[in-house]
Amino acid sequence: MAINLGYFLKESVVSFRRNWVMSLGAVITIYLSLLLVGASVGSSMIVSQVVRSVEEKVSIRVFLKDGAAPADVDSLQAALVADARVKNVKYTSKEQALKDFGATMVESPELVDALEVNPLPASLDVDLKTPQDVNAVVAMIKANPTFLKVADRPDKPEKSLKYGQQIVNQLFAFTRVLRAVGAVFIIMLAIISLIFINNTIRLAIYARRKEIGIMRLVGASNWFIRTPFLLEGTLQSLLGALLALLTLGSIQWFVMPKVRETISFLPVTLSAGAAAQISAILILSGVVIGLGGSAFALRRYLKV
Amino acid sequence: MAINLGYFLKESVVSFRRNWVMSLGAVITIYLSLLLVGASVGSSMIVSQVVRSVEEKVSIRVFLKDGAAPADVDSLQAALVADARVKNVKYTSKEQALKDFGATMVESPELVDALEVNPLPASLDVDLKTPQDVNAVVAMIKANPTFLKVADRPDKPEKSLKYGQQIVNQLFAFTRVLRAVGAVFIIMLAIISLIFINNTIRLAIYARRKEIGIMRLVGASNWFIRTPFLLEGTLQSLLGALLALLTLGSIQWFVMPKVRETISFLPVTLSAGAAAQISAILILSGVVIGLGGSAFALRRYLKV
Amino acid sequence: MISMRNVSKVYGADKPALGDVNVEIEQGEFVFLVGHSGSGKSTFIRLLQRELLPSSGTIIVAGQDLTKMKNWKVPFLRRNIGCVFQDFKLLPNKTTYENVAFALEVIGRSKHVIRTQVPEVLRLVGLEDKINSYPDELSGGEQQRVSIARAFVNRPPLLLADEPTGNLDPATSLGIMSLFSRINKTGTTVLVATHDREMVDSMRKRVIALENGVVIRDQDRGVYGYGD
Amino acid sequence: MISMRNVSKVYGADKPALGDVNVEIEQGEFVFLVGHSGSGKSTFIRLLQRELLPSSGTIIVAGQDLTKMKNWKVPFLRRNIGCVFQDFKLLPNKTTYENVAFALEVIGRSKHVIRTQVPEVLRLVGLEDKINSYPDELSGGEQQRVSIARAFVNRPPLLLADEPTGNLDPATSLGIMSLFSRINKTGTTVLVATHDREMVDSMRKRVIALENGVVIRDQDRGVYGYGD
Ligand SMILES: Nc1ncnc2c1ncn2[C@@H]1O[C@H](COP(=O)(O)OP(=O)(O)OP(=O)(O)O)[C@@H](O)[C@H]1O
Ligand SMILES: Nc1ncnc2c1ncn2[C@@H]1O[C@H](COP(=O)(O)OP(=O)(O)OP(=O)(O)O)[C@@H](O)[C@H]1O
Ligand SMILES: [Mg+2]
Ligand SMILES: [Mg+2]
Repeated sequence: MAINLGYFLKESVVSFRRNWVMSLGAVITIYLSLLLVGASVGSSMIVSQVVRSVEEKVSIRVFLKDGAAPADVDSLQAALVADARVKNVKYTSKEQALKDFGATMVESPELVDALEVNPLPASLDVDLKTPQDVNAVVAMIKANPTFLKVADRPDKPEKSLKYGQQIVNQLFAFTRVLRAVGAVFIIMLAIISLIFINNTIRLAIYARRKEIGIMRLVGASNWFIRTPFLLEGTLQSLLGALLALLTLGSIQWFVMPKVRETISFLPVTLSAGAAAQISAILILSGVVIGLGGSAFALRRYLKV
Repeated sequence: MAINLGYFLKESVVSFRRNWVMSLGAVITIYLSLLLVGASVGSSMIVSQVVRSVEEKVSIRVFLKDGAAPADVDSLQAALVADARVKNVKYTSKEQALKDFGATMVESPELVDALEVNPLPASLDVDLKTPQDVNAVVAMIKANPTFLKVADRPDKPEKSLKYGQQIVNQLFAFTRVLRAVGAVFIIMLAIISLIFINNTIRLAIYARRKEIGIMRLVGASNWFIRTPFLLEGTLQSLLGALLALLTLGSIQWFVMPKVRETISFLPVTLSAGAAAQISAILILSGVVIGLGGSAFALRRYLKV
Repeated sequence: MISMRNVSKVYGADKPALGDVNVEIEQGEFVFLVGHSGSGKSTFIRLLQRELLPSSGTIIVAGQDLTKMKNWKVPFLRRNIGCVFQDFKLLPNKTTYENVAFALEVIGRSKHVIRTQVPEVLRLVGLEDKINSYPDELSGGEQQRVSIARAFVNRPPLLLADEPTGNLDPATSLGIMSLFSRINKTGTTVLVATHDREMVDSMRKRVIALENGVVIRDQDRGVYGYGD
Repeated sequence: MISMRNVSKVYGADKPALGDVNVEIEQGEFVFLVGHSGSGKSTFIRLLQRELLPSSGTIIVAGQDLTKMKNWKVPFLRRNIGCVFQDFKLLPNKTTYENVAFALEVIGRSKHVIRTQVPEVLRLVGLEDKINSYPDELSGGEQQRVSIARAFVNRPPLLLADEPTGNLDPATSLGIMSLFSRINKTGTTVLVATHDREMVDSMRKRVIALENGVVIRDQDRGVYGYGD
């Protein structure tokens, strides 16, 4: 049987025009659904970036006692650098520590000037690849024998380690909830959108079930009936996806710069790569949903 | 003409059953739309509560010079308390300031011990009713003549006021964006939901336009045709709203306690009053949307 | 009862479906409307129901000028006109009983009246067995009879029937026609568009013949009269 | 061509619409199916098209047992059966031309064939003026003729017609019947369910009469034959 693609294309375009109430309904539904999903995925990408940038500030500071042997310090540093979870380790001398401290005390620099000895210890600052590893790395350091040798207060090892225990735990608890809520929300939205779209397509095909019945009675095979409907569904979905893309694009180009201006201290950008990814997802899911939804809705009415 | 409510009720219930494909479609759409809107309003209420709790931590600290006359300090305090924007003003003595500072330096208490004189100034801590007023109140204080008399560093008045200028501005910029995004999102969601619901109702009525035409030809007046459709639409909406309420209720009762456990440090609760408010909004908008949507969709097919 | 003056109806930019029709029908008359397929019979009937407005001319039904009638008054007009539609126009989600009852519910008849009159009328058209069937569970002729039952269940003063026996066998057709005849004897004006030559010829009522939208014959005690 | 053996069809729990029907129709025959409204004619035709499956019995059409036929083969069966439906079954979103063309597109005919055959067939049924009208812009009889045109445009070996002249005037009916007769002469088997007594009586073909779903008469060169 010669598959006459031209015939089917013409057929679906004509049907799109003649059933425009239904078609428009479907396009609007798909457009808004994909817009919602796209906007949510984009926002969650931005939020997760912001969250990461905050999390990244988590680091571990190991305070060293004044007379620690440089060899021991070096060996501890080497041990830390060797750990797969550690990004880098920086040594801060006593002098540097006091200077840094003075810089944070802008309002009362007298305090630093009033000091006669330097009470601040030297330290190793450990940055992590994955901030969430902080507790594991702290445990690893505590178990390290060299650490006990160089620690500022070997009697109370935990006092020689600073990593904002409480804040870190709160922060991670919070970002964990934030991520979970975001994921649940996007999944929910995606499912809801699917239901909406499926619903709309189903209603549109339900409204034309008599037509389908007639086609079958005139001897049209299932694929002959199905193809124009599927093409039409795909057409609708593509149109919806395209509109959603346009809208999201204009948000990315016109609204986001404004937002970025207002809160320049947070990295609220969506990279071109991520945007392209979202676009691809939208277009793809548009097509899949249109095709799948139509095929699914048609099944009921295509039993001979 | 006797309005036979019984007849219309029976009629709409029967029609609901006989057109169940369409009815179910409408109920699902309304359910999910209201669920989305309800969940978003609830979340944004919680977020705005969290944001407020963070903002509330903003306060102004006025540093006093060591020899400030108590009468002047009292007069400044009185002037501040008299300001409508100020919630309360607390005096912190030099000694208290040093003690507080020592407490924050748990890791290096040696620093405080090493001091020979107390370099910290006394201060007045000003809490505000509306955190956003901070810049205005700062300006007011700067303009106050007593302030110049008692300020720690009258040569540089801004050095005598600490209110985390940069952080405060960042925080407010951030919360402003957060609120704006939340509001835009909810409004968008509400509009999209409205479009979805209207769309679905329109499709359902479009599929029955022939029926409406027949009713008109048999002499049914517009209100006679309309009433069962409106009742049916309202029925569908109420059902959808109820389902949405049930779902949101179970989230509030079963999911929220878990979340609260995880991030107990943030006030992520929704008061019973707010929940009741959301419920009322959902039910009401359900009815309004169902009635309005049906009435709107019917208009086209009710021209005689 | 019915008065059409210089009535034309043009659908598209085509040749008119009805052109300059002048017809007067008195109260209590029984009139056949005949003509080839596409000659304008259904258009004629739909104009009387104000389903359509004429392109020009005036139509007066029961003393009311349809071309000037307010929209909200139309349902009241239609309640006084029983109509058998060529394509039946049954409500697909209502049973036979409910379809017929609908015509009574529309005019606010009580449940009691409905419960006695509907079965009675369905018995007259021979559908007492099909009371709870939906239209798509009925044969063509059965659907047609539901449409007939609905048209006269509320005893309207004017009965329009468009091809009411097209799907009925001669015996049933005869029954329906004698029913129309009886209804006509109670004072109801009856207008029947039909192709049933046997029927027209045997009943010898007034016959209006249309051809391409024009009245070519208006004859009392006439016959179907196409010599083929 | 057609062989029905002990065929019954029960719709609900009601009395059967067809009960124990035995009919053999040879290739090239011309058969009228008559009977009162609701006697089972449409059911008979819908069984042959496999729109319905019988409750019991076997139906063989063109050598194929319909009761055992695979679902995917049904469209191929139907392409060999032209059918005029009692309720026309036109596609509402297609014009006259497109509705008729659809029957050719379904079997994969080329554009060229479609463009020559469709207007030709529409001319035969007298619809050359209505090529671009949608079904709801056509009169009842015009819709019926579109359905007729669609049924034989692809020259099927079997033509089923359910009440094909119910909405047509006697002249047009005669034209359609002589068309069927001509089609029959080319070897096509023709089965026509009808109420048109004049037609049946004048053509003197084989007549199968149904009454309450039972074949009460099967007569060569028969007449409509209800004495009312
Ligand atoms: N909605 C419409 N739009 C355009 N043309 C129409 C419309 N309705 C009817 N026509 C045309 O008007 C003419 C008269 O139609 P009408 O239905 O009145 O014929 P009729 O006498 O009832 O025919 P039949 O006996 O076949 O039912 C026909 O040619 C038809 O094609
Ligand atoms: N889908 C269905 N469900 C239930 N009963 C049905 C269904 N279709 C038909 N019937 C019943 O079966 C019987 C035969 O119907 P059928 O349509 O075959 O009659 P017919 O001979 O074509 O009548 P007509 O001349 O009026 O068209 C009728 O009594 C009808 O009510
Ligand atoms: Mg007509
Ligand atoms: Mg039939």
